[in-house]
Amino acid sequence: MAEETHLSATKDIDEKIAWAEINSDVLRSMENPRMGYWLAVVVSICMLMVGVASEVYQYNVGMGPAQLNNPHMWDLYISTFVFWIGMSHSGTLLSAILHLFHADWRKPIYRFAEAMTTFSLMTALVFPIIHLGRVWNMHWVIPYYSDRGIWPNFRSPLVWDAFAITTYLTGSVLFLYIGMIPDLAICRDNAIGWRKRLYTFMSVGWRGDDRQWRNFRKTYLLMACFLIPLAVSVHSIVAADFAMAIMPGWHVTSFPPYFVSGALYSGCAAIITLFVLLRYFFKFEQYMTLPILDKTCKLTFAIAMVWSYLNLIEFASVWYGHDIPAKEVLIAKFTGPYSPFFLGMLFCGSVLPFTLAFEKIRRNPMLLLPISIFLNVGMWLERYMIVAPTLSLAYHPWSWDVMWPGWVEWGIVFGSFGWFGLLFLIFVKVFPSVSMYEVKEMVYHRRRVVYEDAELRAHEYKKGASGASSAAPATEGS
Amino acid sequence: MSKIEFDRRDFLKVMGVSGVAATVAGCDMPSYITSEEGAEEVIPYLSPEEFVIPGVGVHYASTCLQCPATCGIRGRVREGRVLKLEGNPKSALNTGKLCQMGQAGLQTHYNPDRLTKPLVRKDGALAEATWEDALALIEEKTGPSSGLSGGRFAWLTGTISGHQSVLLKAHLESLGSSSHFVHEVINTRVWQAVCQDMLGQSMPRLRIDKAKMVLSFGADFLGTWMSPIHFSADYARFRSGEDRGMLVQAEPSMSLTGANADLWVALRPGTEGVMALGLANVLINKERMDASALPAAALELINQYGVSRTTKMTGIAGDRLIRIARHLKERSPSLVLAGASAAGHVGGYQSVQAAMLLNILLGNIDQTIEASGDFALPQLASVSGGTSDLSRFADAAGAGKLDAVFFDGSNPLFAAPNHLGLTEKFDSIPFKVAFSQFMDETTAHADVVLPMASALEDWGTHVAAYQGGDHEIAFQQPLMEPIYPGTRSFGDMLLALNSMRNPGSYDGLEDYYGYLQSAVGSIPGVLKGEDDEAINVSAWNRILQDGRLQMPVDTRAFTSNLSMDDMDVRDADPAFPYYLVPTPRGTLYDGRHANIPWLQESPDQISKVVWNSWAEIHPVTAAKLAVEEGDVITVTTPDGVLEVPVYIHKGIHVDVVAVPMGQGHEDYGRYARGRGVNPLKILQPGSDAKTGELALYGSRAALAATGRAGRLIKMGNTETQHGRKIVATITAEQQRRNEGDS
Amino acid sequence: MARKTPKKRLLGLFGDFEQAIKVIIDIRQYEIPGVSVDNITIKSPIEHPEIEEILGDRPCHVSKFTLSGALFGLIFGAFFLAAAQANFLIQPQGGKPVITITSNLVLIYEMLILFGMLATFVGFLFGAGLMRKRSTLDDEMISLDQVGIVIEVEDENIDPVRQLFEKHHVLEIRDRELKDQ
Amino acid sequence: MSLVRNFIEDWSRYRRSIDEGGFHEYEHMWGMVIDLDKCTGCNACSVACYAENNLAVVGEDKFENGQGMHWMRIERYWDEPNIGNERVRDTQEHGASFMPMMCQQCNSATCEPVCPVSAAYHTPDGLNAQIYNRCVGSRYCANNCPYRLRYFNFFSYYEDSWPSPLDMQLNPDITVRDKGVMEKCTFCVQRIRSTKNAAKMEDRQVVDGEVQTACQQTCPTSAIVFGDLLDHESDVHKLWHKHQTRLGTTKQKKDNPELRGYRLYEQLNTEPSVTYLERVRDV
Repeated sequence: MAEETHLSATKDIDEKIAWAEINSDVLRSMENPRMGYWLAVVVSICMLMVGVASEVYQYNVGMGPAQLNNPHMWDLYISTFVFWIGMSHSGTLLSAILHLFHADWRKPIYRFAEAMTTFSLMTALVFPIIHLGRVWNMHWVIPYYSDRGIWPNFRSPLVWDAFAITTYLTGSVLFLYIGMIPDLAICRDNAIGWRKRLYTFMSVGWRGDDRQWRNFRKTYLLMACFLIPLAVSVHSIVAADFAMAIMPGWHVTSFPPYFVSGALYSGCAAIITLFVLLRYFFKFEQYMTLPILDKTCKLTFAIAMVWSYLNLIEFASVWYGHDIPAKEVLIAKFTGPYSPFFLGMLFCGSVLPFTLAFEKIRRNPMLLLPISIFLNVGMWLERYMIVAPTLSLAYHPWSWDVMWPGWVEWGIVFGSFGWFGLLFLIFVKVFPSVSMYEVKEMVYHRRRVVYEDAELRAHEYKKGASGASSAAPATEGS
Repeated sequence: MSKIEFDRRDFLKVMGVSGVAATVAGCDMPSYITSEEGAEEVIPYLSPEEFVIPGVGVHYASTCLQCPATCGIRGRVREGRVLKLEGNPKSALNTGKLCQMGQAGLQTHYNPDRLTKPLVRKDGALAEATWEDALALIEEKTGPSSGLSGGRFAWLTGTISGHQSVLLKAHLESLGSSSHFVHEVINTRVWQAVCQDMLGQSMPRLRIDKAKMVLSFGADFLGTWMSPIHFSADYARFRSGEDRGMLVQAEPSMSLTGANADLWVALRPGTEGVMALGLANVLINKERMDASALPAAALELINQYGVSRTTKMTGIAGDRLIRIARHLKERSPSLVLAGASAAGHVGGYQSVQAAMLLNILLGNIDQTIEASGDFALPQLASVSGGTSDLSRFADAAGAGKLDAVFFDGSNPLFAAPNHLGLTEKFDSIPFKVAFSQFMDETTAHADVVLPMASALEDWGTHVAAYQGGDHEIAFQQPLMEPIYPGTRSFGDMLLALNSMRNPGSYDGLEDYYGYLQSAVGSIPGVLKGEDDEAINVSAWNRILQDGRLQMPVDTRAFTSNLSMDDMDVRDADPAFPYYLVPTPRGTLYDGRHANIPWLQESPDQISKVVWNSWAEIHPVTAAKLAVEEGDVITVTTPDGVLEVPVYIHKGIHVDVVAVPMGQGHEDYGRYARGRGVNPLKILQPGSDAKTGELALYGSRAALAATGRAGRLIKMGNTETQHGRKIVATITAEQQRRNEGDS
Repeated sequence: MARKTPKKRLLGLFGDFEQAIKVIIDIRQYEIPGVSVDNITIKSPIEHPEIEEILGDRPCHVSKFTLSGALFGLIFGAFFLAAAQANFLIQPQGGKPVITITSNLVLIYEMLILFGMLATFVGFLFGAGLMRKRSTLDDEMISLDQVGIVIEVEDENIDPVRQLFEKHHVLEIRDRELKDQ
Repeated sequence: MSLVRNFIEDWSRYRRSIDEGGFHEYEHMWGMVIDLDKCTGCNACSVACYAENNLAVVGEDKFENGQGMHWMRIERYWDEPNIGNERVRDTQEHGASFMPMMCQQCNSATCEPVCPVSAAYHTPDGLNAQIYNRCVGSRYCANNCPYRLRYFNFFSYYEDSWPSPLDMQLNPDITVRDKGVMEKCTFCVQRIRSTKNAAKMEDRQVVDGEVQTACQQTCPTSAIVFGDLLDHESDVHKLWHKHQTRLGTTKQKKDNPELRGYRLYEQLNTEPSVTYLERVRDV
């Protein structure tokens, strides 16, 4: 047993796991929800209800109780929208990129990451809708034929948002779904009752033919190729909501890459959070192993550094550019009434990730849980700090105003977490949150392919002769 | 603007028909839309009135009664409702322009807190009554059978003129009384008295447009002083062209006019006259101006106020005084004005006198101060109000000399300082009748409350106290049917009261409209030719269409009776180191507009505060009190305490705390009630010796921080432009170089 | 109606890929009558490109769908937007272009991806032969850990195939009559 | 077919507008001049605007929250203690600087392109118009307005802004806006429309001075001049010409730099139709 733990600490996955065990482990996670699960569902529904109640109130009364006012027309709604959009970038983009690079350690974790993408996108989608003053007319943003010859204004970045988010939602749902079809077939073969019918329908007759696999491989690759530029474009367009405006602090050329990196960052942090939670609650220790966590953390750290750099470069270019209103906004971020949040964002976003430089922390789920949550708090603050200070300070000093969100706004933001949580909770019980067939592939390949992980070699070297026999790369036929 | 494009003759006809409809209909149900007790009834346009074109607005001329200036207005009427007021271009006074109070006349008219039924006090509380009961009660108390006569009866009104004034006087005469108290907090009585005494005319024409320099001692001629809209147009001409005039304003706290001054001087309150004499001293002694026009006594006095003494008393730097004097000499003709802050002191008369003396020294008489002459029909002339009538009224009421008082157009219980003790004295009067549109403080204490038609529902004629150029009678005609059938015209009431006293004397007249028509007809050469019997209807219609009737001006030259009394500057009481200034503003005015939501939400011109009271203090004072903007301070005078949030700016003298008047209503409808504080209440006793006007600016106060943050709701969150080019400024020199031709 | 030589489908289940590969190699090498490599279908729980190589080149048309979808998105996007803008009655003119190429580029880009992805998905459904009625010759173990080989053979040739399967340690063999279409 | 026709028409119009300076296609180009030296900051324009345009009185609490509606607002600035002054003074000795601010009716408006539903658009009159019933309330336009002159209906203000009979005053020529709609100064478009209609009925051109905005009409010092910039005889055109302010530039080229005309935040290339004339101070 000691040997096994040792192995699990160095290898992405234990290649000795039997395929049947993978199936049973994952299928088990989908059944027999425990008390804790129902509790989580109830909590999520309660949170969602707070949001729904706030929205119903807002629908009837107007945007006023949200404390929105003349300069502060957007505030939390749009910042939380950007936050959720950002969250959505983790799964799909990471999954697609890592897929293209054949980084097979993505396999045990990409499914829930993609689900997270889809659900955070569905959460994000709510915000541009409910932030509308006249929600009941939201369909006017959609380009449909009307005999009055009226179309949406295609020049508006908000319309680009509508296009981009629709495309992205379609794409990520397809990507998630296509990747899940073989697993749905497994579920179908093991289910009874309504689940049987559901999985039979959803697995669209997957039998694991070579023809199906061949098309599947190609399709999955093509989808990944589409999704990478799409994901980048989506967040660039979200950035364009701000960058295309002329407001100081928004009209920044580096916003699109800044947003994309921020999105990846918050997505990675969220993956860590969910990783730890799923690993703990579903006892996925064998699949969501510490080395994978370690790799995810390294990736997060790298992205955090990119994000921090883009942050600094933004400050530098504002300072260097000497555009007074933009400079005022920057100074106000550091010294004004919003400074606690701004400094909090810098701490959470740029300082805290340095903890991920330590291997001990990277492999300590209990520590990573709070850290990753704080990273995301930092990323939420980042979005708030993009929206609010610029609105409070722009060209016309007469309209400068500092404003704090009202209860309706908080209620809806709070509710969005419940909505996301609820979707995710339903997902993990209805769909396999670990890709069974790909873990099988991973195990299969690890068994056969000569293990060339330099890290492992080094590790072996350090260990010396003591445990050499068992540490040799496993070969076939064991 | 919806331009009416139908025939002129039709239009005149419309005017006439409308007039008849509005008056003959009297208290009948309005023909189109009526709103009675919240129920709205829309009668479809099956058979609209002949002159009503659905969807087309028609303009009717009338007169604005929002302040005593009596500007001409035109109301846009559509589907029987008046929608918008504009200035009447035919009016020489305001030439088509209107101020915010005038614009808001609509909300006085449509105010949801209007009185709609007569009220009679029963068992200590006002209860609804019928008009018959109310009038019967009035007849019982003041009719011929009541035995009331002589000085036991009084009217207390605001500024009143025209035929209402004639009927009111007739009513007083019928009772054998001469007690007509005319109360107006914001007034120019001291100025009028000085002009009357020194020039022989109380209201000379002030040619701001002709002046090259205006030195104003607290005369807020763009905001509240005399006839602000008229002066604003003059001011625009004064400011344009190569002769762009220079405006210097010296006052304790910045008024709207001060905010537009080239040079604004913070003056210690009460030293306006000292500054004027100091300037005269510099002009005579340094600038060698010819002082032969001045009497010897005045010269002697002037010589006492050398630069150093003036500087010491007023707090103005000596070089600045000399510079202002030099400008005054160079920029001739100039004009020196003295307004409320100069007049509102124990020695107010002398201060205004000193300002007038400066005008004489500078040779402005007949240049920028033109003889105006008296109004051709003195019985119609404006009876200008003042605060001295308030104290006289308080004395009379306190001494139990009054048995019955009628009130109209004034709210003395709101405006009277605590020291007059007016509320108790008022309650001691046995019979008080309020002719009122609103349940204001005075109305709430009345025994009989008669709901009046609004200014836009009523007939009347008005004569401005200050006539801009041509003398004219301003005609007030209804712009729509009365909203509430339960209200009655003030003119009709005056007629009824007169008939009550002298039955039969007004028999031939159906109502006030008829009275007006015949009264105007009796003015020679207006409606009738030399020997015509009948009234020329088209001439009458033309008057109504113009809203103005031009009167011949009998210009009378000034008579000169120069005198000069010494200044009466009081020293500070160390216990009350600050001066309390109750600022008049052209927003809520003296408080009468506090029930208008537009004006409550219209940011104050200086502080930009809405919906509340505030105290203006200088940053130095704020530092002493350790308060920041919005913190609540107490303003204490021996007569009371106010708690009010502060607004800090440099447009105020260091030793002054300014609290605007207008708020602090205990009653007066939903928009006014319980909002802010009323600085008039805590003013100290004291009045100008010559005119008896209350020394509104003469109170001393102590300030203390409460440590609480208050609610100061302001529009805008910045005080400066933060280096942006928002309002750019160039020097007058540059402007004169480039804009010679316009 | 009935065929002259009735055909059968034979499913062999194997414990791992190696055995399945050997079966196919054997089929390729030893020419069992009536059995061609083209008629072999492999059913596996995971994808396995190596086996598919042994099976030889088999067509995959997904990328054609993708290309045509993307092109459609591109062209349709461009025309749709241009048409909508040109016919927009209140489209602002004030000195600005009616058909705004810069913003349309962004939208066309999204349309390209959207239609590209949708076409890919449709192509996948078609190409993989999904969403149609399947033969019941299947086993749940395939989705667990076994590899199946389905061979279409005429009745008389069944036995050699069975022997071949058994030679390579087949776990189970099932057959089904091949019905008429 | 209409597609092609519209496209060709629009395109040729666009090309011409580039060649010929950008404004000739307009029927009118309504513009304004505000003389800051004449403006006394009296607020009459603001109240006139409330009366003309059915602006809601929002009340104390909502005003405090910054949810007020004042299409025409008078801003008051005090002189800065350090910038432009040689010493810090203890009194505000040059008075205040008043700035009447209403929608600048930009010709290159930042609010127009960002509206997702084209509720903010440009009329052939050169007006920056807002279609209330098209507005979905995304509020992007207000966020992108450097002048912060767009006002949003955060509540259904009509419910308690005009207790009866105050509602009888409402101008039937324009709507009362419900919650969720952006609104702003329109240059009194209802007056422009009715005047244009009247002129059309009589088969003539609109004469200068025929259309007056509510603020202009009431302004006691006539500091506001409104009219058609394309009409070379109009006062507003003459004033623009005299002060050498032009449309179509981010920095006015003046023979004489002392001429007072300028447009607010011209450097942002928003092309406002309102020229301000600089305040003048003597001494």
